[in-house]
Amino acid sequence: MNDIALQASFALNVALLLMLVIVGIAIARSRSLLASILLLGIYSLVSAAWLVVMDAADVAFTEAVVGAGISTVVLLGAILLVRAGPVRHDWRMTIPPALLVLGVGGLLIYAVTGLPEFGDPASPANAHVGRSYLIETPKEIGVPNVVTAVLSSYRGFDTLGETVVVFAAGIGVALMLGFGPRSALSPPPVATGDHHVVLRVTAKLLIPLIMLYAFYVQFHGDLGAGGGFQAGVILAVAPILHALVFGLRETIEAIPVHAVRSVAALGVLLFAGVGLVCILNGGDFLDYDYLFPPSVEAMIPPGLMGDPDHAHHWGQHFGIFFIELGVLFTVSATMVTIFYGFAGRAADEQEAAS
Amino acid sequence: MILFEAIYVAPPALTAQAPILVIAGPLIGACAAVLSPGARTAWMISVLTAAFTLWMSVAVAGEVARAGVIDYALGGFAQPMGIALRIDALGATMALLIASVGLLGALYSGHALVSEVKPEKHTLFQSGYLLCLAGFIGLVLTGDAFNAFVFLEVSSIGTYALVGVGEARDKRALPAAFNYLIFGTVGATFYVLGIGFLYAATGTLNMADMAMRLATLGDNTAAQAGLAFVVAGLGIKAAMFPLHGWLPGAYAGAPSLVSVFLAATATKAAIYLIIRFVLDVFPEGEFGAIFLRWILAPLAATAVIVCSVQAIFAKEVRRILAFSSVAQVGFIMLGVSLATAAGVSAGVYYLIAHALLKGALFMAVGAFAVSVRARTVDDFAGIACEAPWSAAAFGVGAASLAGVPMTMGFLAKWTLISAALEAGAVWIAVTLAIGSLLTLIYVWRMLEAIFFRMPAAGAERAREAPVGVLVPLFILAGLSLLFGVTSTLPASMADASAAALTGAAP
Amino acid sequence: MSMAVTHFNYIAVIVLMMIGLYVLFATGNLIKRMVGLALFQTSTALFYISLGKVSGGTAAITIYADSPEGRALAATLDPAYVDQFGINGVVYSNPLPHVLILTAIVVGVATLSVGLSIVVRIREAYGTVETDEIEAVARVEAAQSGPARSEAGA
Amino acid sequence: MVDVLHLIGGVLVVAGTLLTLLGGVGVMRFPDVYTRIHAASLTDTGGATLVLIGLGLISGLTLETLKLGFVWVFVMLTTPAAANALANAAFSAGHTPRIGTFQITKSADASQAKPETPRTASGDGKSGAP
Repeated sequence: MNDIALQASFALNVALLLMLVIVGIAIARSRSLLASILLLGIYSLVSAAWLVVMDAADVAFTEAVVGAGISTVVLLGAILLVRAGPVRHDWRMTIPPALLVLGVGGLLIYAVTGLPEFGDPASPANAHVGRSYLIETPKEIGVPNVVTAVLSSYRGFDTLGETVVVFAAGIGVALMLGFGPRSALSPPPVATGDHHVVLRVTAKLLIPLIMLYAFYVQFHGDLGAGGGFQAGVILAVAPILHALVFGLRETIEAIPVHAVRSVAALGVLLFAGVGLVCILNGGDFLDYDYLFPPSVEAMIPPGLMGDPDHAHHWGQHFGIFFIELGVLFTVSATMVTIFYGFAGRAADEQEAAS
Repeated sequence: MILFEAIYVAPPALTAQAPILVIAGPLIGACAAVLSPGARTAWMISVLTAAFTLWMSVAVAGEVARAGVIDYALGGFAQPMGIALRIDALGATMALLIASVGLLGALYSGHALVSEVKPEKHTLFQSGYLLCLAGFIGLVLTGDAFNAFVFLEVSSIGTYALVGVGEARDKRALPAAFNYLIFGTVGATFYVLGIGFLYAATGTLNMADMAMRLATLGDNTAAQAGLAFVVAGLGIKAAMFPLHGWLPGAYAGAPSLVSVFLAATATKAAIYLIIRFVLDVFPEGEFGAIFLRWILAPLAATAVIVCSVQAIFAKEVRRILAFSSVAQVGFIMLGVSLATAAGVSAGVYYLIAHALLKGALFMAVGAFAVSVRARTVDDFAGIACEAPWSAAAFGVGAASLAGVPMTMGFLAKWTLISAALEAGAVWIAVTLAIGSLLTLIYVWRMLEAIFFRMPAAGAERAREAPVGVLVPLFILAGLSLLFGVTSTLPASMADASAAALTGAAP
Repeated sequence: MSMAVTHFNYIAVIVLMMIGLYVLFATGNLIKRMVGLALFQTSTALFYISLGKVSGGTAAITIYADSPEGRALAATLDPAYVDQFGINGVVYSNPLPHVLILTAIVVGVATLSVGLSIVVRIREAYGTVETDEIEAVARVEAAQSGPARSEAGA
Repeated sequence: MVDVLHLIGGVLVVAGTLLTLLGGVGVMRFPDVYTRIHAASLTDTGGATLVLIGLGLISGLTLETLKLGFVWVFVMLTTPAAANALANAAFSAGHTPRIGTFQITKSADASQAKPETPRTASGDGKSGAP
């Protein structure tokens, strides 16, 4: 084995993990909420870099857009609303949690002694089901990105559940923040005026580019890193940017609240609908091989997509296409709903104050 | 279970797909509720969906009674590559229980929501309720450990907000909801961590495959710690002592529909998963036995005593019921910790009994709340004169909770104590007896106020709840009575569940 | 090699988890607690990813052994190792943990947003986001309002 | 030839990283908001440019080079705009530069920027616009 390349990769791994630990300690020590939120963003970004070293390109992408992106936005929106002062510190409060944490840590260390070595290709985790996916995907699914194949086909039901979790979060935030007398007030534009001509021009330039990029990530997902979740979050950035620069009222006029919620529901319906179509055509739920009725499937020439002896790839490709589209709808609409929830409150409070 | 075999439930083609439809139905209903134009439509969608879910869960139970274990391969992939639903008698029983309470709750919500939740929130609220229903049913039907986490979150995320919506009646619901979120998420993360260790030790997420591979593994610290984290995480969700801190506030603050549904199903679904892991996935052996006897059983016994005492001293009726729930979880876990067929059967039977009676109790409290703001035991004084039907249903539920003969609660306690004695665990039987006595005390406190006191002078007059509330309430309370007289159905289901778990003949 | 080296990743991830849990429970500020929760969840994700790393592996995107990338990759590894653990001449890292963690990350942001929305409402209802102050407000209000039913009738 | 390109690319990447690091030091060390923004934004664009050129040299003429080009365009669009927005916000919030001869005169523009009412500043800006 070429030891230098492996050792370099391991050294990078160690360095990034140590950075993560340092950032983590900084978060724990920070008294300022703003600082801890920004540090959390840095933590996500560094862990995204680490994930690339760990060959988890898709996860790195998601962590970058979700952890460093939308989470930070939501957290900043929240501290804007609660206007909390610095975090108070009372050393007596730290002793019970410290004991709890030491207990959990001890149990974890005990558990780690039973784990196989890091990077061991023969460990149960890497040798059993994980390896089977790598072997079977080219034959059964015909998609180059194995992570996408497992995510949308082998474990498609998990992904449906995950989409529903996002949808539920949208409902939760809308229930908490989307109503009340104050959100009926029309919010003032967050930032307009002559000062912001640079921002407005840049935003107008960027918004279409961001949307284009989201669709690239969406439709490139079975070839490389990307897919519905990442694309959904990126797509949601376009209206968020619009609202930040042109004011929330303008954005809500363009994309009404109810429309956004409906799109989120339609995304889940599309996903579940694909599953039901598979049932109607005689397969099990989400069995994309049955996405097309057998008569249609018979007309597909072998070898159109994927390898020649398995004509069913057509169904797999289209199944993945449709469910990823459903994920895109739900995730982007939910992110916008969440933003509307927090930003609507923010704008209201400003108006109430003035 | 035998009963279901005789009934023609659904066409065979539908029955074959029933395991997934019972989960997909409420998911689709939840989307439809968001798309619906108004509160009334959303309520109708909710009722129809819950009825469909119940229908399908009866079909599943019938199929399990006929064929034993159902394996449903999602995506058509063979296990352990794909996710599979794996439904044995216990899973089918739980699904039936959750779907029944789900339908009754949906019926009940028609009137109960109006007084507690603003009308414009109803569509979203019903949607969240259906998601919660889908989450719990998915949780008890899935055969994949990680998929169970996903459903745990599906059922939780919406619920946090649903609990928070209770602020309209009592603003303490908000901190309670936040607490619930923190505890619930830590629980779920512990569960994921535990599954991670089990995955590292076995290389699979499929529970059946995991069980097979764990059996050949021998002593492995990762697997043992994995089980500990799984049980600790689920223990938080199940409100197992001492991880129950979130429960009283959440049950007391939530809108009554949410309290009913959570009290009847949420902790039960988590207990189901604990039973699944401890008795089914983890192999029998020294570690498992020690875990049951020296960790689970003593904690459950402490819960029975401590939380019953807390319930005795609590002031508000909802908090009494909530602390009682924690104590009753202790009862169930004591039964399960015996690890004998009789013990597990008694535990499952107790679980069904408690779900029905606690649902009825919270529903009755909600029925009072339709017309009057009442929190403490004193507020309830003499309410039986003003709302006699609701009070009667409350009385039935309370009698079942206390274990009065001719109720399901009595049979449940009886089978539990006799199972403990049969297994030679005298101290468990004694704990159960003491717990039952303590239960009697706090139940009496509530009944005394409701039935034997006059309302305080100048108190706001309560009115009888509308029929739409009374019908589901009476069905739920009636079930506790009915099964107290003829308990063949729940008893056979509990026996079949225990047989499926312990491998004994039913 | 000693355990501190072969299991370094796991130990580091455990330290991160402990920090997350500590932040979660050692502060009374609700927003800081959400930050701790996010930290804890992310660290759990890192644990899974560490499990799925195969040394010398590449991202689980199928490449051909005779393509330039495949050849470059194979050059860094021992042929016997590739034969034993590779698939069609390429060693990949395990894709399954990646899929699971994609799910977990999305669940994390869902929890975060719902939690923060509740915090915002708490601040509106109580005027503070510190646990002890919320409890104080709740105590004062409980003392001020008598039994609900008789108060309403009075 | 390839090795030489790799070497140059590597040097550029390291140089870009160092430049960004320098920017970080500047953000910590400079006296006021405006100089700090200056340090952060200039080194961000400059450092990113160097790193991207370096990576482009390493990857050779492939699809990746094109993607790196897109990244560069994106950075060039966003970082200066962000710096502008930041400085604008700082000015609206009433921050005055500490160094140099620049002083905020008591004109109409500056009177909006009272430190104690930062939240209404943007609203005033709108109404004051011609």
